[in-house]
Amino acid sequence: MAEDQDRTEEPVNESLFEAPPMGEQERMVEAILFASAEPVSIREMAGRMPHGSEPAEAVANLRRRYEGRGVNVVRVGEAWAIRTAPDLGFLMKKEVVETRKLSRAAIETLAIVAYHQPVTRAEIEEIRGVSVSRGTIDQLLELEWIRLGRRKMTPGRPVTFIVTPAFLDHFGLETARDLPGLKDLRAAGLLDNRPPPGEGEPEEDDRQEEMFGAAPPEPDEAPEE
Amino acid sequence: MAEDQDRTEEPVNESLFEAPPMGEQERMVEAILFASAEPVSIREMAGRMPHGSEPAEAVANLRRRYEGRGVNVVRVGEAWAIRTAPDLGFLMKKEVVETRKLSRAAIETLAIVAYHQPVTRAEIEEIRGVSVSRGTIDQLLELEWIRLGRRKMTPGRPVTFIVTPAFLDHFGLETARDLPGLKDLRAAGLLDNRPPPGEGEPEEDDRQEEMFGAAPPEPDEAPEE
Amino acid sequence: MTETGTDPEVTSLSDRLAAEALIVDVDGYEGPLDVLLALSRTQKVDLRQISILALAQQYLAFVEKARELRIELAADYLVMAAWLAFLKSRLLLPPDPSEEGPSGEELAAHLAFQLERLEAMREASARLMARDQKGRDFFVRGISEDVTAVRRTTWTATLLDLMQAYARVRTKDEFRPYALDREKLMTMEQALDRLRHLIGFAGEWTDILSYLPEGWGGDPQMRRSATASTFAASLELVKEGRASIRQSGTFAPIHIRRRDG
Repeated sequence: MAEDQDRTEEPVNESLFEAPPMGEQERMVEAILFASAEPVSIREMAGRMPHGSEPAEAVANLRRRYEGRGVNVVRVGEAWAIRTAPDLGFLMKKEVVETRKLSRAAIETLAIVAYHQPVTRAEIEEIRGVSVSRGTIDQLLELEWIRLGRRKMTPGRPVTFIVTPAFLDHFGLETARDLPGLKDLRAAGLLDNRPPPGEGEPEEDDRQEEMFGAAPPEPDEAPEE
Repeated sequence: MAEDQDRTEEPVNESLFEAPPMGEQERMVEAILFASAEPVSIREMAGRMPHGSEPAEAVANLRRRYEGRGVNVVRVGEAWAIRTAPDLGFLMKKEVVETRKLSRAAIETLAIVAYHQPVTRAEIEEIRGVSVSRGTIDQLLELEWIRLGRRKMTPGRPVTFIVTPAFLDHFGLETARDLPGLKDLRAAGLLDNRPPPGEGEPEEDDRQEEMFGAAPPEPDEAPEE
Repeated sequence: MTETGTDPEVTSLSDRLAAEALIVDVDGYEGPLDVLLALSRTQKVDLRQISILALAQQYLAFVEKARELRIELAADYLVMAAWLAFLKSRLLLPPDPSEEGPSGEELAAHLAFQLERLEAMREASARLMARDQKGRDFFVRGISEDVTAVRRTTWTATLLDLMQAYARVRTKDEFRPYALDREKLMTMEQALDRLRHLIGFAGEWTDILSYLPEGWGGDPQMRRSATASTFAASLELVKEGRASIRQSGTFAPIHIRRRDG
C-alpha cells in the first residue's frame, strides 16, 4: 500500500481500480480517524485507502453523520480528527472526593457557635482570644454547619451565627442542647478541674430554644452555595 | 460524615434535576467511550454522567447505532469500549509494538488458563504433561493476560490463575464464556479435571461454573468412547 | 555412530535422518506426553479410538531408538517408558482378580483422555491466536483523553473534636498568649455597659471623652479603642432615645446628655 501513496490522487487510477462504495469509504475514514494518534490529512487517508477512493468526500459525509453526536469530526489545520463534542467536556472530569479534618480554627469557631449561639463574630473572637478569619466563617457557612441568625440588638446590630440542622445531623445531636456541658467535659477529663475564674456554664437559655424551635424565617439567610 | 450529607441531599437532587433525555445520555456515553483507550465500566460512566442517568441503556442504544460502522461498541467483560471494525485492520499503521512473540508453551498455558480457569500450576502441568517454567507464567502475568485467582481449597491451598479483562480485550472476547469452542470442549468432558485412576476424587466443576457465569449446567458425563 | 561420542549431535542427526522415519528430536518435544501425542497421529485414527497398546509399543521403540542414538533422554521420558511397559503388560495379560489398583483398561483410558485433552488445548490455543487481536486486527482510540480528576474536599469532624475544641477554648484563659492584645481593646459592649450606667448622671452636655474609663486615656492604642467604642455606644443610646448628641463643627468635641422622657 505504501508504495502507491504518491499516485493515488491521480485520476488515471480510477479507471484501473474499482473504488469501494462510498459507504465503505466512510467506514474506512471513520476507523482511520478513530485510531490515529494525530489528525490525518486527506492525502494520508488516500494513501491508506484503496485506489480510487475519495477520502475528502467520505470525510464530508462522516462529518455530517457525526453532527450533533457526542463526538464530532473536526478539521485541524489541513487534517481531520474525531473530537469530543465541546459541550461534553465536563464528562472528561472525574470528581475525587477527599475527606479532611476541619482545621483547628474552624472546629474551635464551630464549637463556640454551637455552645454560645447566637453569637457574633466579635464574641467568637473574644472567646477564642484571636481574630477569626473570614475564610473560617465562610468554610463553616459553606459546609452548612452554621448560618446567619438574627442580628443582635446591640450597637451596630451585628449579625449572629447559629448552627444548622445539618450540623446537628452530622454530629448526631437532636438539639444543640444535647451538646455536653462544661460539667460533662470536665467529667470526661477534657477540661481542667479548676474552672477558669468568672466562667460559668455556657448559657443554655431559651434563646437557643428559639433558634431550634419554630424559628421564624430569617431575613438574612446565609447565601446558599 | 460526608456520606451523610450526600444522603440527605439525594432525594432533593432527584426531584431537582431530571436525568437528561436518553438521546443526550447516548451522546455522553459516546463521548466517554471515544475518549478512552481502555474499556470503561457502566459504573464509571454513571459516576461521570448526571444523576439518574442510565448508562447501560445508553450503551445498548449506542452499540446498535454503531453496528456495521467503521468503529464498533464492544463489550469487554464488565466494561465497554470502542474498537475499529476488525475487517479494517489493513488500513491501520501497525505502530503498536508487537508483543514479544509468545512461545508455544506460553500460548498453550494461556489457553489452558482461559479454558480451565481457575487453574493451578500443577493442573496446567498435568494437562501439558510437562513442567511450566517460571518465565512462561511471568510473561503472561506481565502482559496482564492472566492474574492470580482465589486459592484452591485443596491441601496446600495452591494459588490459581485466571484470565483478565485485558486478555478479553486483546482477543476481542466479551466474556470468558465466549472462548471459541468452549461449549463443545465442556460437553466432550475435556475441561474436566479427571484424576488418574486410583487417585482421589477432585472436588471441582462448580468452581468453574462460577467463573464462567450462568452457564447452563452441563451433564457431568464422560465422553462417549 | 562414533565410539568416542565427542560430537554426538552431528552424528545422531545424520543417523536419524538416514535411519528413522520417526525423527527423534527430543529438544523439539515438550515431554513424553507431547511425544505420545505426536506418535498417536501416526495411527491416523480419531484419538478416541486410538490403540493405547500400539502407542505404548511405539513409545518404547522411540525410547529404544533414542538410546541407540545415544540421545540423553530426560528422566521423565524414561519414567514414562517404564510406566508404559507396565501398562503394556497389564493390557496383554488377563486381569488378575487378586491384583489391587486400577485395571489396565482404566489406565489406558486415562492416558487416552490426557492425550485428547492436550490435543484439544492445542487446538484451542491455535483458535485463540487466530482471533482478531488488538493492535493487529482492531485498534483502540488513537487520541485518548485523560480523565482529569477534580478534587473535591469534604470536611469532617467528630463530636469529640468539637468537645475537645471547646474545652481547649475554655481553658485557654489560664495560658492564652493573646490576652495582652485583647487588653488594649475595648469592645462596644463594654463601653455600652459603662455608658448605660453613667448617662443617667449626665444632665448637662458632656464631652464623651470624659466617659473614657480610667487608665484608657494614656496608651494611644487603648485610647483609640476606648474612644471609638464609647462613641459607638453613645450613638446606640441616642438611637434608644436615652441620650442626645451634638457636635458644633468638624473635629469639634462631641457632647452627649441624658434625654428625659
